[in-house]
Amino acid sequence: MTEPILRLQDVHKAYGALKVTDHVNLDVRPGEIHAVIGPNGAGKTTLIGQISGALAVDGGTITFDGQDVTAKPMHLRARAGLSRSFQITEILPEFTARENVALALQARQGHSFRFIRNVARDRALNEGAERWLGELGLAHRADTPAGILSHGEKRALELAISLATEPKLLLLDEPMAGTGREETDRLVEVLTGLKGRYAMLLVEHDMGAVFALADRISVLVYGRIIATGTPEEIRESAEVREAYLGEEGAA
Amino acid sequence: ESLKIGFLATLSGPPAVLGIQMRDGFLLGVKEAGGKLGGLDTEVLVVDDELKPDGALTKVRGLLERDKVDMMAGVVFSNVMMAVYKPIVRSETIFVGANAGPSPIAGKACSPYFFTTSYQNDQNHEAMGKHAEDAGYKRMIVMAPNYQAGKDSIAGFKRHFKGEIVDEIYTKLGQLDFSSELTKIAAAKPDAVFVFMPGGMGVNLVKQYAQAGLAGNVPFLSAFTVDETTLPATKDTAVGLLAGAQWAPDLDNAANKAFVASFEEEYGYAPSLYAAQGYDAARLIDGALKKAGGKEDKAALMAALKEAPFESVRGDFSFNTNHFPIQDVYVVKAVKREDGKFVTQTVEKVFDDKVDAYVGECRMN
Amino acid sequence: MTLMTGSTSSHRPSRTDLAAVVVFAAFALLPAAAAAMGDTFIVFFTIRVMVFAIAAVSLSLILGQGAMVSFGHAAYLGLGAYAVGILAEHGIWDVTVSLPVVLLTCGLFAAITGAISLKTRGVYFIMITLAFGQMAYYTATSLSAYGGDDGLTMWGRTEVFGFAPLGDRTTFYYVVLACLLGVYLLARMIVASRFGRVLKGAKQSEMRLRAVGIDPYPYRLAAYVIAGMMAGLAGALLANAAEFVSPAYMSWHRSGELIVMVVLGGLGSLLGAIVGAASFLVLEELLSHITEHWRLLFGPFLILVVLFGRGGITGLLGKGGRND
Amino acid sequence: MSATLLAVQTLNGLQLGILLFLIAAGLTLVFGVMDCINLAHGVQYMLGAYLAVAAYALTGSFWGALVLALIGALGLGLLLELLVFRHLYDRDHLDQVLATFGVIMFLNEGVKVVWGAAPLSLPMPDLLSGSIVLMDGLLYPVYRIALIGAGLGVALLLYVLVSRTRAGMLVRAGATNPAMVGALGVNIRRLFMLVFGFGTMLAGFAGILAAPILVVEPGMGDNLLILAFVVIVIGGIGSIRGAFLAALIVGLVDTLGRGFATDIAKMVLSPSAANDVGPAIASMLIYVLMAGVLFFRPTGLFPARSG
Amino acid sequence: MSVLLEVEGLEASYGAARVLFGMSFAIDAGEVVTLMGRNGMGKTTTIRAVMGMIAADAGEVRFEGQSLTGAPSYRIAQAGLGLVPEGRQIFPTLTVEENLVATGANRFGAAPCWTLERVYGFFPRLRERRANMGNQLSGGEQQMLAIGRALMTNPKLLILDEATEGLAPLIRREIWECLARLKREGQSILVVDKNVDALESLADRHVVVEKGRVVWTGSSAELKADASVRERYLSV
Ligand SMILES: Nc1ncnc2c1ncn2[C@@H]1O[C@H](COP(=O)(O)OP(=O)(O)OP(=O)(O)O)[C@@H](O)[C@H]1O
Ligand SMILES: Nc1ncnc2c1ncn2[C@@H]1O[C@H](COP(=O)(O)OP(=O)(O)OP(=O)(O)O)[C@@H](O)[C@H]1O
Ligand SMILES: [Mg+2]
Ligand SMILES: [Mg+2]
Repeated sequence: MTEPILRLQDVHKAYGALKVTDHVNLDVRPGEIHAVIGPNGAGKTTLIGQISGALAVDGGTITFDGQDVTAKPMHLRARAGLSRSFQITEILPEFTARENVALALQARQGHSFRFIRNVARDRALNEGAERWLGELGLAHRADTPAGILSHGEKRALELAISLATEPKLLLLDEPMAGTGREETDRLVEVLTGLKGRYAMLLVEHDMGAVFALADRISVLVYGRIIATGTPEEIRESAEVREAYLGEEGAA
Repeated sequence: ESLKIGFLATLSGPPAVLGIQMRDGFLLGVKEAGGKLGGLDTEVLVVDDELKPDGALTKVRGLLERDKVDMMAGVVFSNVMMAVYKPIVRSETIFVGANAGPSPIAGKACSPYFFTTSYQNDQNHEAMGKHAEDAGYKRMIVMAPNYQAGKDSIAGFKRHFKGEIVDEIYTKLGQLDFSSELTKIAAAKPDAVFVFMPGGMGVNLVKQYAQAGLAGNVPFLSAFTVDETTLPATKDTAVGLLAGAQWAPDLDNAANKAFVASFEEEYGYAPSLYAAQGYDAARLIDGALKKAGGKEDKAALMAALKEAPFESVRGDFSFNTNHFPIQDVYVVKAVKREDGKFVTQTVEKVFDDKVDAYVGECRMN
Repeated sequence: MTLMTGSTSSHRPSRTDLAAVVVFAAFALLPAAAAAMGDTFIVFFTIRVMVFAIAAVSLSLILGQGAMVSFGHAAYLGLGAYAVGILAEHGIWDVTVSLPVVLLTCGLFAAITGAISLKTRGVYFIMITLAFGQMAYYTATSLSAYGGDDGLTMWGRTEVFGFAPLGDRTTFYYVVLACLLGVYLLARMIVASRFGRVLKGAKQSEMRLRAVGIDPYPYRLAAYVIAGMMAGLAGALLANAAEFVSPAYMSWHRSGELIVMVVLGGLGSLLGAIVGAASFLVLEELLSHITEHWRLLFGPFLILVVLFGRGGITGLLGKGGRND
Repeated sequence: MSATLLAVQTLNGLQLGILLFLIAAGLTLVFGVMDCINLAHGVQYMLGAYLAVAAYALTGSFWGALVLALIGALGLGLLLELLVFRHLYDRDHLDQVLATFGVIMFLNEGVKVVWGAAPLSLPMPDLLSGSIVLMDGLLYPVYRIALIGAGLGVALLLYVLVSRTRAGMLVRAGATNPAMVGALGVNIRRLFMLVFGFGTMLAGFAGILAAPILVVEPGMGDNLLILAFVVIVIGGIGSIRGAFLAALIVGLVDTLGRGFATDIAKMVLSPSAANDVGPAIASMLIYVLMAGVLFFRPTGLFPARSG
Repeated sequence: MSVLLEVEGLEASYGAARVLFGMSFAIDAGEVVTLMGRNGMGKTTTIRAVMGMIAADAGEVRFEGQSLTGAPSYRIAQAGLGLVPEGRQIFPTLTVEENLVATGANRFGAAPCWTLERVYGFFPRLRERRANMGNQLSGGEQQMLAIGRALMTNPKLLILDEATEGLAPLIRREIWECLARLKREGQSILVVDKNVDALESLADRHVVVEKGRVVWTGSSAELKADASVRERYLSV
């Protein structure tokens, strides 16, 4: 078996009496799409926050790419190859869609203490950005300020930014939420295309997408992982059905 | 022939009242000369320095270069004075000060172009020091805002007071609440206090001094704290408090009686020493121009100015070699006049023909 | 909000470029025009305008681009001025000493106070920079050796290898203009660079920047230090123009005025800062000639600019061009 | 430093703190809760005092002046809101800075035109002009006790209003998302107008109450405005409780600093150096305090608003 | 059946960019209607214009026969429209409970009226988090709160813009069930949601939007039958 790219051991965090993540153990293997599903408020976003470094853990260790990153600040984890998208859209509203993605590309290239060249005329950045926008169907919106995109378009841009950092592991927090049917299909297609290239941790309530994409699924309920397994195993699990899926899994 | 005078005064912010008094006094002097100082049609360009030294400097340059004024006058605050001093005297423009009298200008940096009808900054503080010494106070607390003029004032006070200074309190500039300081005073039980708290600070202090019950118990000596600019606000609470001043409305001479009467008639409020100084400045210019026979011969005019050819509202007035006044200094007291207005009144003369402490450093004669 | 100078990818001179050329050409030609009209004062006055324009551009760099609203920016004006003034008091006049000292002092002060202040955001940042500004102010007022509150008169101007070129007003004028141009171009370059993009991005969402691997803090700090040094230069020039140094340069009122200049000119536009500084000072000068109570006019003017001109004066002028 | 002295100074500090809270109270509402940077708060405070002086001249009674001036301040607040502020709520903070800076200029000058530049005063009401002995040789005016009472009352009123009433909730909600509050059926404009008017009235109230112990002069609110912001920021923007505690702390630190900084400096420095350093430190103490608090707690002591 | 909401020739734009080009549709009392269409076609903009949150350039909005065109949005809400906005927009500085009660009202004396208790009963998760600040909620919890908040105004017409975004399947189903129940109680509802399948069984009529215009209207049965509409405008 290959070394997992990400391994969580005993990760936990509480807000007062509320245990948001309760001794979570989880791993993501290279190239795998590992979905985390669970009811609202189960702690999925919190978990992503902890992995990405936006939130501190109360305890436990997070190992990424062979390194213990538990204490590393978010931007260093990102530079090491951990990229996340946000459930509640986090884009730069005054920048155009192109500039949003170009900034991610710039970040990936390393330090930005460069005062001399005009970044708006940086062909490599602009073209790279346009390529990612194209992949997500936003090519025609490249010059539009991100703040005035429609909700669905913002969601797509959010994903484009994350992808542009070309991470080793992509943390996706509900990428399909708010996108229409067509766009969801496109996203599934894009992610399928990226499968194998990046490992992904996918949090999503759209079961169609989850079952289409995931290699393995973990189910988080009240901060605890109650099950991990292949999509089939999860679909069969009565416990999961009761806690989360309801009818939909069976469908 | 006409005369153009640039008059710089602080007319905005809380201390505006000082500048307004000074300006009103000056304009009254011009008006009484029929709008013609020394027989010349006089135009006074009043400019607000906003108490910003660098801004004042720009405005002075404008007066000198664009408006081509013949003379400059006014200036309330020392820091503004210091900022505009150099360009004025460098351009060899005659300046007749009507309030600020910082020590460098009286001493090392004195200039033949600079005259002032007010005082050297220390004078009134020195008078209170002398008064305290004469009154036999042994232990005193002195208090001033923590800025240069405050420190100068305490230095001036100490020049003639030889007793013990129990505590030197420097407060914040613009302080509102003095309970901490008053508590200290009450605890130390000095024979008297000396304070320098110009403007609104003085009003706050005087009111709170009375409210803390100190007014009757610990004698209150002051300078630039209790005068006609603050009395309208402190009213009864200030009555009986002492201050050092080179002028008071009740000084017994003809020029002064006429000045006070016509000032109150003209503006409807009681003049303070700032107004008196402004008025004297106009009168000085008037007298000197007459004596020199016009403004053309600058040397003659300067010589004439030096002789102070005018009736000062202070009576006895002459210039020292540094062009600062030699004058009498008094202890004055706040009183309520019959007409209900609050004014200061002379109590005793502390210095006769007082000479400032820095004249020795001035290499002019 | 305008979408930032320099973010267009076209190579044609933009409206901003044209406007900048007009503004600087006007500055360059002014002494000649003044000489023709026989008005020497306007040259002196414009020196002051340009000095404040430098300070305003430096503030605009951090405020407009990075949303770092420094309410203590006048401290650098004062620091630069005091560095020059105190050196002069000790007989050191040469620019080869004083300029590095000015830049170093301001840079250092900015680095230390910035490192602390940048832990906060928004109004908290405004207030913590105010706090440091006030500390500098009170320190200056208690410097009895250098005149304290009364200030410090300089009996000369900064020299270059023993020559005193600044003594000539026209030369001084062009030196200040060159400084303004230099600061403006530098600031523009910074804004348009990769560094500038990070700065502007951090203003919109720090979380987003961290998530792509950029920690905004060092960028912010660097910008803050650069701006502090630029303002220090303005302070050094101010000291030379006034030949006088005073704690009043550092008062919070002055910091407030700098903010007003930048906002009045138009947030996010460096040229706007120059326009803002100029309009503020010129209006003040003109209105105060009309009436002693000129603030009764100036106050409502500011309100009207806000109510009707989104994006300050440059916003008003450039309506339709860049603002939608 | 005797124990009594320390105790009295502590009391002085707390009392100054309450006065500061009183002055900051209106601003906590308009800036802290409604999130509108209102630099005009200081001039609103000033106008309260001036209106009271004018009303006193009319009625000859402190209480009459109080009532009339409060009504005047409310009217002024509503007028200002109508003309200026209502156009500013959804604007950038810096636009608010610029516009309210204009309001300051106008009103400071206006006051000078109407009432002149000389300082004025408002007599203390007879009812409250007595005093009690605090320490040998030092009296404590009853009026100051009344001020403490008024400060506590305003604190309680504000606290209840903001965190316990529906209007308070709506104002807090409207500060972050007025459009949404409107879309849920609340006339947020009218509510903001009333709250702003009330805030102005509170500022005026502080001005009126301060008038008998402090000077009434043009520009009297300018420095206090900064102090009010210091208090709010230390307390944590939007938190009434925070503002109250911060006011007490600021008052205490300032008073004790003034009371003891020079004496403490004298222990390590020569008297003349101590006289240089002590007062300078005392002057900047509250700024050092603010910088220190924000360094360790970047959103103040009791952060109420996040994001 | 009486007409509840009528939208006629509605046009609206953001700055210079026109987004709505004459939207027209109507909702009868007691009806459940959907707005469908791809991302960026103007569904949300239509709702904003109806609610008075952006000014319409042209067109009419009538509610119960009364014109609401140009009225401020609080008036429109008071007339009986309750909005669950896109992107939740809960109040971050209010607690969960405050979010619910701050704008709560029962203006028309609705019989089984929505109270705090009833909302909590419906979303037990909210009861657990009642003292938390709005911005401390998870995405899904925020969504529940937004729905609860709109219900607490006891509207005549409930408008849901992507109200099930980010909700877990179970909850989502419960919400559909709840809407069905509300419908049975006579509640009129306008829904925007990407879950076309669920909507087909719930809604009476569908309005398909493309580029700011209504391009198709019809019943669920018609929609089911018309594969070309589903394909062209909804990519289903
Ligand atoms: N604030 C705004 N400023 C400018 N344009 C905007 C703004 N909001 C939306 N738009 C534009 O208006 C168009 C319609 O947007 P709208 O939000 O109404 O679409 P939608 O149908 O609700 O899409 P979605 O399914 O993605 O929510 C889009 O092209 C969008 O970019
Ligand atoms: N700062 C906080 N303080 C208190 N509780 C919090 C805070 N942040 C989150 N929570 C709580 O932690 C729980 C987990 O939240 P989280 O956002 O991780 O859920 P989630 O699994 O992503 O849910 P969803 O599917 O709805 O997005 C929620 O119940 C939330 O209310
Ligand atoms: Mg989540
Ligand atoms: Mg939408």
